[in-house]
Amino acid sequence: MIVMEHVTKSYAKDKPPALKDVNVDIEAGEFVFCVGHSGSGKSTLIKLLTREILPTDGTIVVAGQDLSQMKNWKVPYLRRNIGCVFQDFKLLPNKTTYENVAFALEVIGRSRHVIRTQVPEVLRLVGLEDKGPSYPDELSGGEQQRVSIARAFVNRPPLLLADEPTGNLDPNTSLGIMSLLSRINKTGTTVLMATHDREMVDSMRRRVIALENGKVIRDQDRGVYGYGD
Amino acid sequence: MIVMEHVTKSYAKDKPPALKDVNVDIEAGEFVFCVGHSGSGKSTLIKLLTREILPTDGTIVVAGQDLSQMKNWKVPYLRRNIGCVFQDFKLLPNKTTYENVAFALEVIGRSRHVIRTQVPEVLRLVGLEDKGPSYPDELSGGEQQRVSIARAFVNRPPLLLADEPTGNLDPNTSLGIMSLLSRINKTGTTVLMATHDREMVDSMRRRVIALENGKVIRDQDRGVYGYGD
Amino acid sequence: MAISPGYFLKEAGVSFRRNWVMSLGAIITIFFSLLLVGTFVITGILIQEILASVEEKVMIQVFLKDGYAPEDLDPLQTSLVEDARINSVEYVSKEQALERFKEQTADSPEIVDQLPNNPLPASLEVELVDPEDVEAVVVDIKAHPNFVNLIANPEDPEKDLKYGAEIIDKLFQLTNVVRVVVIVLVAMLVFVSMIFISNTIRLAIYARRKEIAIMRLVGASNWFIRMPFLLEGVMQGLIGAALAIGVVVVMRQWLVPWLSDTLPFLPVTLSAGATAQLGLILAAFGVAIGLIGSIFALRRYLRV
Amino acid sequence: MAISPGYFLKEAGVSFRRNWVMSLGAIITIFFSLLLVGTFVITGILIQEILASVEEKVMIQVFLKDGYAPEDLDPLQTSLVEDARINSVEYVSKEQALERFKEQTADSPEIVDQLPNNPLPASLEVELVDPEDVEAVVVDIKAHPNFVNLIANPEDPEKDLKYGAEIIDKLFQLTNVVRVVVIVLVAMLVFVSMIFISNTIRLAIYARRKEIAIMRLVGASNWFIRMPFLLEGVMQGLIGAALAIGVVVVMRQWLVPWLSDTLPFLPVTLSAGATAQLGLILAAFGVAIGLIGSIFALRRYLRV
Ligand SMILES: Nc1ncnc2c1ncn2[C@@H]1O[C@H](COP(=O)(O)OP(=O)(O)OP(=O)(O)O)[C@@H](O)[C@H]1O
Ligand SMILES: Nc1ncnc2c1ncn2[C@@H]1O[C@H](COP(=O)(O)OP(=O)(O)OP(=O)(O)O)[C@@H](O)[C@H]1O
Ligand SMILES: [Mg+2]
Ligand SMILES: [Mg+2]
Repeated sequence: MIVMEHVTKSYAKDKPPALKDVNVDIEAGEFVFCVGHSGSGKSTLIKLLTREILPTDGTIVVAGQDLSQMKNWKVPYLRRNIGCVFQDFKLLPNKTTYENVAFALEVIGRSRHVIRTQVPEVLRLVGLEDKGPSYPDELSGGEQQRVSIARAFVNRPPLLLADEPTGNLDPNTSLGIMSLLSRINKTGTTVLMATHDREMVDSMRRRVIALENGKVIRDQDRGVYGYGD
Repeated sequence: MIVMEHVTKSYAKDKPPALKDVNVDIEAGEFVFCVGHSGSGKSTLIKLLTREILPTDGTIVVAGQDLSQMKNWKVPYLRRNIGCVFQDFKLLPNKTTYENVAFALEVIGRSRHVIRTQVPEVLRLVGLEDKGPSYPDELSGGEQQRVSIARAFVNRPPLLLADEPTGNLDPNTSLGIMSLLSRINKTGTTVLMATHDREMVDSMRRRVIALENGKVIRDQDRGVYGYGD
Repeated sequence: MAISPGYFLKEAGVSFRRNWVMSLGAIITIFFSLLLVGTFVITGILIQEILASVEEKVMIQVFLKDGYAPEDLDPLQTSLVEDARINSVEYVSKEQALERFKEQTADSPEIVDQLPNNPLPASLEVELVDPEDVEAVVVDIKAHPNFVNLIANPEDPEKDLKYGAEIIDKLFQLTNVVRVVVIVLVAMLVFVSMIFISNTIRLAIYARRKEIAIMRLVGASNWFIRMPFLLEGVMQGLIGAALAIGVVVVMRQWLVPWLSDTLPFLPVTLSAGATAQLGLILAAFGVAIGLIGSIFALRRYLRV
Repeated sequence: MAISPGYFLKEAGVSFRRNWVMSLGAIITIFFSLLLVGTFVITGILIQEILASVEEKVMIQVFLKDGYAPEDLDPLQTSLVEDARINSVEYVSKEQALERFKEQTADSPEIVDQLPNNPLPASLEVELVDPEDVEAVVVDIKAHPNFVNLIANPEDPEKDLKYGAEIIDKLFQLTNVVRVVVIVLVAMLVFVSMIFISNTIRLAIYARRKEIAIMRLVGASNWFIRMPFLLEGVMQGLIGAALAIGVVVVMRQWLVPWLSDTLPFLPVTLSAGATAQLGLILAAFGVAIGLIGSIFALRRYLRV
């Protein structure tokens, strides 16, 4: 599903690169944690996969397509196959919760009928069934994060990227979201999740890719959070 | 320092209130955690203290001033005595890290000399000494959070409010921030911090105020995170 | 990809309502620009008409010698009447000429009374369709075989053939200057409108740049992102044009009558046809400005 | 609270550079608005001058009877010369009058040759400072004790006292209409400029509303937030005015000579003094528009 070969990303010439010679190979159907200190390059890795940014060096292949070679006009179609939970949510401020989630379906041309059935269902799954008519700035931080999650998988994409999707959630709600992600993963969706939640990583025992200063320092099946112990 | 009496806050008439009959009394120099599920009202409580919003009912006194009676033009002066770390950071997007932190000093009319010495110092404290010239969208999530923290206490306010200041930080950096907040508290600053970080709360053993559905369900000295156990 | 076309209309409408501050700004901008264009076009039309009415009065006078042979005059008069460039040919007898002279010198009528006999010649007054043809017609008249027989001074025909060449030249110069000035002003205003509108839509895009970035990240195609902006621009253009047309119609009802009352000696009229044409022009302008403004702003700020 | 005044200048400058897209938009807007205002003021001045030169030609003629007593004339002439409303008084003898008549009727000079004697009266030509005084001066002349002794028809003085009342009236009507039209157009343009600028600054505030909200949360006072916007508005106004003044100066160098070449029979001049005054007016306008636009936008969108 995802193949990264010798990927390096420098944001500026005079600064050390955010990612250095990263090699990662993720099969379809896997569930992978990406851990690392603040600023170690987790978000950069995820942005590379959605082609929000291009690598300085190396090749990235997602769902069989080489992202560096990809034509600009094809990018939207790539993104429709990737659900993405952003670290800063990226909700449209002048759309309600319902409209934000429905938007991901409108964009790919789903019929109104499909939208009317799927959106309420996914809102129920993340526990926001009664926040449909609220605008983002009327939601708590954790609620906004859940809207972002709902939008990411409302169209059942084959690949789900989640950048600290539980950062603003209390442990209980986090657990709910994690079990949801597990269930999604069991239906065949590949999941890559950047996180700081040590408890979560340690209890789930899934594959863990650890970054430090932009380098992969550990890639371990059934791993733990590590660091600082 | 903070006295809340029978405080109720409803955002809309047809919805249940975000805070219901809250009574809280925090002395100068205390260190208080505020915990609760996503959407339980933690951020609402903090916004009430900075007078970002007004209560529907009840009285709030901060540093001896009744917020409901306060004149609009006096609000800026109140806020200069409150450092606030916002859940969504609220950094000025067209100012660099350095300028964002310096801004809190410029606003209260500090001299350029003071700015030039205090800003680098506080950036060093949060571990961002080399990110001074970066704009917010060139920073990782955790780095942005730390800029927000640096801005909140660069002018050494007597009261520090922090809304999930470690939500986007890895455990190591979180620990650093927590020990920083402890140190600040030891110099006499009152600290009120909303958080989800169970480990942190449990290990610090400070006063804990627990919210659920807008009600205070527990107010305990040397408490633990609780819930879900 | 069966995207319902209704989506874009809905989207444009919703954004219109939610960002009404900016929409209103754009509409006001377009409205005023078109209003100014309309005012200038009307002023231009009025000036044209006034000038035309002055130009009409330009004519060629052929003075006939006393006792000319009427059989010499007839062929000339006939050939002039048949000339397509000529509007009318009028014969003025000696008596009529004296009558006119009396009227002109009404200040001192005693002069005419003191005249022993009528010294004024009879004449032909030739009115042209287009005053610009005057020189050509004059040449043709001189070339007519009967011309020399009709006039008093065959050796110096200029004396008996008057067409106020200088006045006509001055008048043409003035007309042309006025035309150039009006055209330059209208062009300037259209240019200003374009800049204003493209600027407004650019600012609208600027204010929504985060939204646009998010749309892209969620997989919206370029046209999906552009469509609502285009529709919004066109809608704003149409509304602005509608307002401008309304004001123009009101102006026609009230201002034009007032003007022709105040300036009874100048022909100030604006036909219903011209008004309708102007309305169509303004509507087309509004749509074009909205569309071009949007496209321009989109090209610069939505490069993908 | 010793806030260094430099902070605001720095802040305005920085925001100016960082938001240059919008700053440029505002500057272009102000520039064009002021340019149009300038063009209209210049056009207004030119029209004023042309009309003034036409008005100057308005005069009162007093026709004297043949064989009047010079000692009757002198006191009238003296009193007229001393009148502050009167510009000049010229005596035209019978011979001069005939000379003029010959020139006027150059078309048919034979008429004058046929006259047995000079039928034209001598006259006084009175030129006024302000043509609007004409009626009052006429009344005064009629009231002069020597007046009846000087004229041919004491029983009907109107016959011997000519001042083209109708032409003057028409001219006044035209002048007034032109004045009203110019004033209305300039007022409209100033209004449009204000709307445009306030709109631009409103959009700038709108685009920065999050920033402003954050400033408030950090404890910035209202004036602290407003100052940079005000300075920015004033800076934009000044730059726009500078550009407009530059174009006006260029126009004066090139357009005015071209116009007076093209229309030699009309007095087209624009003095250096008038240009300097216009420059000052435009600069003041620019600052005022920037300031008022900012304040208006701030009041509506920074209510605190
Ligand atoms: N647009 C950018 N321009 C310049 N530098 C950037 C940019 N985005 C990120 N960086 C830098 O690259 C490094 C890696 O950033 P990244 O966002 O990938 O970290 P992260 O692992 O997601 O951290 P966190 O856990 O705090 O979110 C950081 O040092 C950051 O400052
Ligand atoms: N501006 C608003 N308008 C309407 N409802 C609001 C608004 N802000 C918050 N709410 C609602 O009030 C409740 C409490 O919100 P609050 O932000 O205080 O929660 P929180 O405890 O901070 O949650 P989290 O941990 O997710 O940040 C939520 O249900 C939220 O939807
Ligand atoms: Mg990150
Ligand atoms: Mg919160």
